[in-house]
Amino acid sequence: MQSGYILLATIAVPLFAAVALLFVPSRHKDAIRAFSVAVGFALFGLSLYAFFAYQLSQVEQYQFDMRWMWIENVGILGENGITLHLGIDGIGAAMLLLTGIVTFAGTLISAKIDYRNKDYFILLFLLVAGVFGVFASLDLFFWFFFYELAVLPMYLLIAVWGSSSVFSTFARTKEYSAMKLTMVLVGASVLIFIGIFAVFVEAGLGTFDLPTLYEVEFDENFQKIIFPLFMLGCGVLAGLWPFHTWSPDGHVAAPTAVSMLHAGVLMKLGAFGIIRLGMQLLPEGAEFWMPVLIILGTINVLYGAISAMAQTDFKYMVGYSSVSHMGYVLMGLATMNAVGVNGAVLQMFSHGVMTALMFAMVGSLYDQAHTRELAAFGGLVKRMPHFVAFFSIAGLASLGLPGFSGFVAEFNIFLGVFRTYPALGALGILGAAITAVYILRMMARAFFGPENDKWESLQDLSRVEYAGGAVLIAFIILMGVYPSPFVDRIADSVLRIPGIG
Amino acid sequence: MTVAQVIFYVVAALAVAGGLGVVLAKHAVYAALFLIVALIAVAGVYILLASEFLALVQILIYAGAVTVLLLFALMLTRTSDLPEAMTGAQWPVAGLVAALLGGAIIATVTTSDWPGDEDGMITRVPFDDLGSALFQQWAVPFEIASLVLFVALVGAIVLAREDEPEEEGE
Amino acid sequence: MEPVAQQIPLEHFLALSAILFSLGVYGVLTRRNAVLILMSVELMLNAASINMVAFAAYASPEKFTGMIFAVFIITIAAAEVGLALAIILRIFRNLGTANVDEVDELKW
Amino acid sequence: MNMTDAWLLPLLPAAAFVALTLLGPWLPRKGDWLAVGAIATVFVMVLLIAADFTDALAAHGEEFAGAANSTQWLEVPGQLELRLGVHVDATTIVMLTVVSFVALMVQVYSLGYMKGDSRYGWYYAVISLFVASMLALVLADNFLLLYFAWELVGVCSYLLIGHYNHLRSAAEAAKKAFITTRLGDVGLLIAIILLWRATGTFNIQEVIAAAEAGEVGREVLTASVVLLFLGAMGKSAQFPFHVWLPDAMEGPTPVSALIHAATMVVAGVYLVTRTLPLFQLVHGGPELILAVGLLTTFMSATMGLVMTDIKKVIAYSTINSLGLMFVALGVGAPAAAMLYLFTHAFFKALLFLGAGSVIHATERQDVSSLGGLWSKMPITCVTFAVGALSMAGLPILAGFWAKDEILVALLDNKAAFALAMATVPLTAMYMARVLILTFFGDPKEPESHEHAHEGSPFIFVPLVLLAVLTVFAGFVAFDQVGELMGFPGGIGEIIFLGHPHAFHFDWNVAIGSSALVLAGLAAGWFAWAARPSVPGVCLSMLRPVHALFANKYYLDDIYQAAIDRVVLSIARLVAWFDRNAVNDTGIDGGGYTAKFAGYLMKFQQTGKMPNYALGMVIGVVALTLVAFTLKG
Amino acid sequence: MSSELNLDYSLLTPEFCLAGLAALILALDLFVDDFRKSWLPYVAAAGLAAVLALSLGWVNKESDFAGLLSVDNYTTFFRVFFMATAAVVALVSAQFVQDKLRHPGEYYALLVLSTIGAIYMAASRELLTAYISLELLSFCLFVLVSYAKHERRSNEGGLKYMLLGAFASAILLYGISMIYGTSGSTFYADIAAAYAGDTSAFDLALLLGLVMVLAGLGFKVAAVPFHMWTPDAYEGAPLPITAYLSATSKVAGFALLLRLFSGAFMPVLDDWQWIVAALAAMTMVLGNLVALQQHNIKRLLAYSSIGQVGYMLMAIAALSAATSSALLLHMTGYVITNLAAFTCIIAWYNLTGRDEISGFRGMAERTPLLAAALTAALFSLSGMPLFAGFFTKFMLFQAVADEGFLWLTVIAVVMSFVSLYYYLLVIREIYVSKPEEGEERLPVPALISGLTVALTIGVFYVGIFPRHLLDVAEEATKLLFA
Repeated sequence: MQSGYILLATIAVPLFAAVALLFVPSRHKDAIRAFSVAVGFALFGLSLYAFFAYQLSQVEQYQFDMRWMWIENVGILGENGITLHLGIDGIGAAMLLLTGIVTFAGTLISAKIDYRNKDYFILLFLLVAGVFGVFASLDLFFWFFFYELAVLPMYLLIAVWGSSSVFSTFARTKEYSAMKLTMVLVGASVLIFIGIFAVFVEAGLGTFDLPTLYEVEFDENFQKIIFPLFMLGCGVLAGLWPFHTWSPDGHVAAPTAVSMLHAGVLMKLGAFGIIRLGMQLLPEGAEFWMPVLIILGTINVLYGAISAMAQTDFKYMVGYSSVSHMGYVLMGLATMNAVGVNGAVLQMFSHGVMTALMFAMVGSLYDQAHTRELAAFGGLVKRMPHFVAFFSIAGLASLGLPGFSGFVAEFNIFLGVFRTYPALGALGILGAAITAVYILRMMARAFFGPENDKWESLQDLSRVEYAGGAVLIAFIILMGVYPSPFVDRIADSVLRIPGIG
Repeated sequence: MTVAQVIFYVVAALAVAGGLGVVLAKHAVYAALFLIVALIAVAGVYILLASEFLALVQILIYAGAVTVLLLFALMLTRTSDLPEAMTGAQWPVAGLVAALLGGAIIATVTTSDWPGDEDGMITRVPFDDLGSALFQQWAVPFEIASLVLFVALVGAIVLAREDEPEEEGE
Repeated sequence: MEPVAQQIPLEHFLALSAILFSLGVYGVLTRRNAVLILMSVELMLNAASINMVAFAAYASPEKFTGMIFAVFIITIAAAEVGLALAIILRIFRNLGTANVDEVDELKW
Repeated sequence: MNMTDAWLLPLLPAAAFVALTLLGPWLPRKGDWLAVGAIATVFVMVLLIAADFTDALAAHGEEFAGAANSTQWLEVPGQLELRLGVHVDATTIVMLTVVSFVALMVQVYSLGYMKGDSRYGWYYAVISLFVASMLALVLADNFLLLYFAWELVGVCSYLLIGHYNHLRSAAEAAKKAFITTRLGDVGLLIAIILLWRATGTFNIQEVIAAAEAGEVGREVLTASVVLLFLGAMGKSAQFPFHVWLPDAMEGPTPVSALIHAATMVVAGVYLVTRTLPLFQLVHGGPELILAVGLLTTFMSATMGLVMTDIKKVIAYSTINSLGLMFVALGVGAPAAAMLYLFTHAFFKALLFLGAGSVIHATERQDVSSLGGLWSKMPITCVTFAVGALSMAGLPILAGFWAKDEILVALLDNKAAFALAMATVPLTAMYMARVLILTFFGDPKEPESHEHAHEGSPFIFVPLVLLAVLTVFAGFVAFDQVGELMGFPGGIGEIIFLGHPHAFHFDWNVAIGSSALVLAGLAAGWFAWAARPSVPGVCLSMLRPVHALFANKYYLDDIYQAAIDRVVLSIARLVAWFDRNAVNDTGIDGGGYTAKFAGYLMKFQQTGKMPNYALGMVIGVVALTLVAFTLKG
Repeated sequence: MSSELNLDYSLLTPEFCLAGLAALILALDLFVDDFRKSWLPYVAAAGLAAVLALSLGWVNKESDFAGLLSVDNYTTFFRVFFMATAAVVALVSAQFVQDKLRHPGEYYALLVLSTIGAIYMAASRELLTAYISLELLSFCLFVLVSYAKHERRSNEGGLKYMLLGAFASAILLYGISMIYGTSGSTFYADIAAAYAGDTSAFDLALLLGLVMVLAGLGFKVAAVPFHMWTPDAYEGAPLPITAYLSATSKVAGFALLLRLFSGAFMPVLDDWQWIVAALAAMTMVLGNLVALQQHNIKRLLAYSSIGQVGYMLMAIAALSAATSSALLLHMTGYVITNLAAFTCIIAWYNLTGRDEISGFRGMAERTPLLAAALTAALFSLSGMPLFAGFFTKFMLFQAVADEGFLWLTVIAVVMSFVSLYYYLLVIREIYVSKPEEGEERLPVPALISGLTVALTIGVFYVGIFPRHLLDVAEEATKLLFA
């Protein structure tokens, strides 16, 4: 049995880093940078350790299991109180690793931030703490606590450090996007909040402890009523259509590292929530509602891909591709079979790394060119070969090319979907083809072809960007070529979800 | 009809008339005078209810001091000369809700079966009982009331006082 | 004095108070002069006092809590008038009116 | 070298790719030797494996199905096991030989051709990756690895077509190639998954066995086969997916030789060959292949006739050949298809490399600006002529034997036979045309003609080797040749997929087709060499037809319009809908509603104190009345 | 009769001391001129702190004065609560009063005296005492709201507050008279005993009384539709008094409501529960929605506090031991947060003279500490984790849902979400919008900085380690349902 302090550390380290930064005078920008990158690296190390120390085929479903009594024996809660119960299963382990990777890459990329970088990193670490907390929590209260904590700093991160987009017929200011993102996500969490209350009251055990609640067999009608709350509430964070519009706008407006973390990790919180709260807690409700989810997921895939095709802005294209790819996750989850759900979790990981890479690259370009208009570029490969290489890898991974992580994930999802809904599976595969269309259009237009003299001053990736991107690519390829470490952990846990056949 | 009944209905009529005067009079000063009528009538009601002490207080403090204060205020604010400005535009609604409220209360109080109504023997409360209760059992409210009066005093002074010009400069 | 219980039912006192109370409410709602509103409030307070005393007399005469209550109501009412007049005077000095309809800068 | 060690084959070039990618800039000569060395080793290993296979074939006889070796890649316990594995049988051996040999030739050729290219190292890296993927593709014992490799060769093709990435046209062509083939791949992937769903396995042999045992439902099988064929059509540039292949000529010419002539484009043929039993189980399956093949053959021949770009002519001839292979498959003659594939690889690579030599020398590739090069570049001229005549189907050259084998197989189907025969003179004619316009007659641009010269040995040695093979490769169809060369089972048996004595030679067909070839060549000579005014006259007579051919049957325009007008319009419509309906109306609308409710509600706060009091009283009255009502 | 009564005046020591403190302040103001402007707030705060310490002597003791009021853990809780609040308000008032107001002596004296009223509202177990304490608090607030007597807005706010307050207290009195008439007593325990049996004989009168009492107290706590004075009084009042209104006045109202309804009206729960629930729902919805339309920070916080009242009223509607301790917890968290917010707002107002929301532009550049603290407070008010608001709301909603009021909780959660929007608008001004004039740092007095930090730590403390406060709240409410 491994020590739960590892998990606690993943939450506590960023929190303490945030507190520690409070006491650093904001003029020591380089020190703040160095410290933050070090913290990012430490988190990466911790998550790597947790991932590999996770033991396969154990009897316990949750490892690193540990509890700290937070509030005990209070009237409202009875003698159970609220416990900070941490633990991960294979899904959690994969997500933890994802968070570690993207956080590290994100802090590296963030080293470019110069404007009030102390405040920036404080907020960033709060966000990261929240994300780690969600993935590691086995208590409904803390799950929700960290869930909200992860959303909270977004407003400021986007509104202060973000960027606005102006198009010919309309504009999306960063304030607008930040507000929309925050409001939609918090609005969705309202549903989760209500669902948590309902579950707590219905169970009548006076506890929020998830493994305990998993033992409860809720009334079927109750499950059918409550499951949609979790499905929608968490689904919105996963970019569920038609509540997805916060995602492209928000991700576009956000500063680079925040887009990376948000699209890369936070959207996964939603999908993770559907598993943890929806499928594990209310299996019958899940079974009842999954046909709806899979249809919505399919719409997500196609709608996101088609919308991405029409975008004229680099980052919007990436943003809509996130919507599309998260659709695969939803589809996979909705299959309710081991292969599909396994694929969904793989896709969560894969999309996380891949989209983080894409946003990192777009950010790098935008920082120099101050525009993200696709039509404005051309022949970038000459000035920025590494940039193009990295971006292309992300692009090819996202269109499901074998050898990259996206293929492994999507392939599993397709297998799962075909088992249950072949027609939707075919549409999903069509979505992958559409992805190819817009990715390749973008590459042909912006990266290749004659060079545009306007961009003579562009520099290739800086060293930190190179390092951050390389870490991400390493995992994209690792998972694409040798997926077993991931699949073994994930499948082991997926098979334990009730109702998964 | 007994004497008490006659007195009651006369007093009640006076009180209602005074009340009507307060809310309907065209001149503020008349309203104040009507208020005095009403207050004295209420004092009469208190006597009927065997509370001479209260009646006394009512006449001394209320009908005397308070109304004089109100009259002073009216004079100081010099607004009694515009009859058309006396009644606000919302009087129809106000009349309706007031009537509804009054009707509801009357309906309630007349249909309720009040506990202790049957054996209700009105006994005069001796002054000394009242006094000792006031200073023993009800000492706390009494003391708080003194603070209330103190606050009112301080507040009135602070607010009403014209400040010396040199303080403005600070 | 004769006990009036047999002669006048409690309900009559209560009805009187109800009428005074609603008159007071009407006054508060319709009067535009702050001082007159205050007078209407006095009517309402008197109505409450009548209730108190009547209940005390009829229901639980040995405790006479209602009468004590009425004493306090009168006290408070007096203090209230004093304080309110100070405020009204202040507003009259600053704004030149005691008409509550004209004091409506703060809204929405 | 054992057959079961075949999994090593793709790993060598793959390792070369990794080494070149990561260390390329620091290696001497940018690591080209690594790539060439790897492929040379692979070629040797392939020969060893072929020897091992022929031994086994001889030992086991006809029922020998090959050897397999696989390893687990991914497992969801009890639900799914994905294995990657190799399988060696006769088809594989043919393909391996072709791929490794042509790749070796092309890599050697590239040493000369690509010299001085700004992305020389990257070129070799991608070529290596391509070879690795292609080897994996042909070795795959299961659909998963096949698809894996299938996509990877597509990417390599994409990267190599777009090699001259400063050219807008190259970038567009690369994109077009990838997307077009990808559309077919959608079908392939769906087909694979459908078959998996029905049989529970990805292993090709097992799937076929299960299908033959009737485990797969009729509808599913039909759908799978059609979708599978879509994939093959995309990769093998069959009508209507063929449009990408001519454009793919934007890539460096060696790439065209390797990928777009000899290896990748025949992957579709290879796939259909491997899964032919499935097609035969489906009513109308073979006919579908036949129809597509014939159509493609005929259309590409007509288009090849009017193209002016030397590489494009060869590209259309490739499509032509690919169509012919499908025709063979469609009539159930995989052996004939394989023979054609085998020989085609040599002469088509030869043609491209020859064209490359010309382009390298003159920096021109439009036949209308070339001419009279035979004197400057005799080796190229001769080898190119050998290739062209082989393509045309002149007797004793490799192409002749293969084409005749197919025509013989067609004998039972008169209409198909007639159509196939009709394309024979057309093919001969445009091959004559390109040969004549390039090498004979007067130079049209004397300046570039002046500078033209034979290339380095790296360039002409492969040409010669391929030309020799083009002359002799057809003879492997005869068992005696194989035995002579020391293969106990005979090369023919391998080529004919382990079926001995499968070669059918029909004198009537041979003479007939040869006559047609000669007629075509003569017509070509007449039109472009003897009477150069003839084409112009024909042109003026057949202007609409010429326009139709020259504009590639307007397919590109139709596709372009479909993408620009329809797809992009839909995309813009969806984006507009997303912004205005979903976001601005739906999501923001929620916010505005709340705000508007607040706006309405704030007016209760009138600022007038009597209104406030009224509100309070109304509250009291309302609550009282409701309470009374509830109480009864 | 009198011999049976417990007339232990020592129970009232803290309040006597407070009265003495008020007198001392007035005396200092009058006689010691040097002290006048600068030292009074510190004297007041120190005195309050001292009395607060003194009142801790009654922890875990239970005693009553003639049945009128109890000195028990509930009372002690609110003693500490109100005195601490008053002390903080006194401290944040220091500079404001010096700059903008006259008569500081009376100001602080009234502040201290109002505390007595608030405490006795919580302590009383009898309607007359409760009523008169309420009036004491109200009178002090009437004066304090009008304290900026040369400012039109202050006058207006004071006038409206005063007149409506008198009106509401008349309604309350009428309601009390009904309660008295039906139960024959003004003591909570006797009322409960009287209502424990059959009430059908006087049901309507009882209902009328309940509605009117709710109206009167609803006015005090600003429940819709009795809330209308709130925005105007908040906006008109001097800033520290706005803070005080949102804290003590409101909490005292709830302290009274809680003791009254749990002590006296529990037997007729069914009669009033839905009324309170309806009020709570209306209050939450109206407060939060109208807040969306505000431009002035005081007015915004007024509407937001109306919204908060809605949440708190839920606890009364779903009255139980669990909800009442959750209510105490929530009120504590709310007041700490609100004081933190107002401290920053007051300091900013002192520095720049701006109280429009748009006036907070560039706060992050010019006073980073205040900006961060204000942001934390606003996030806390909207119920975001790490801050007090999240946990206290969670517990409150949880307890209410557990009592079967899930629908009410749903409204509350939704409205709490709506509230985030307007808080974010403020945060946007603070952090995102560029300052209009000057970017240089503004000097924040050390006292204010310290206070801000302390209150912000409090906000985090309640949010992260709520255990102790929860225990205290539970101890304080235990006896209500004994």
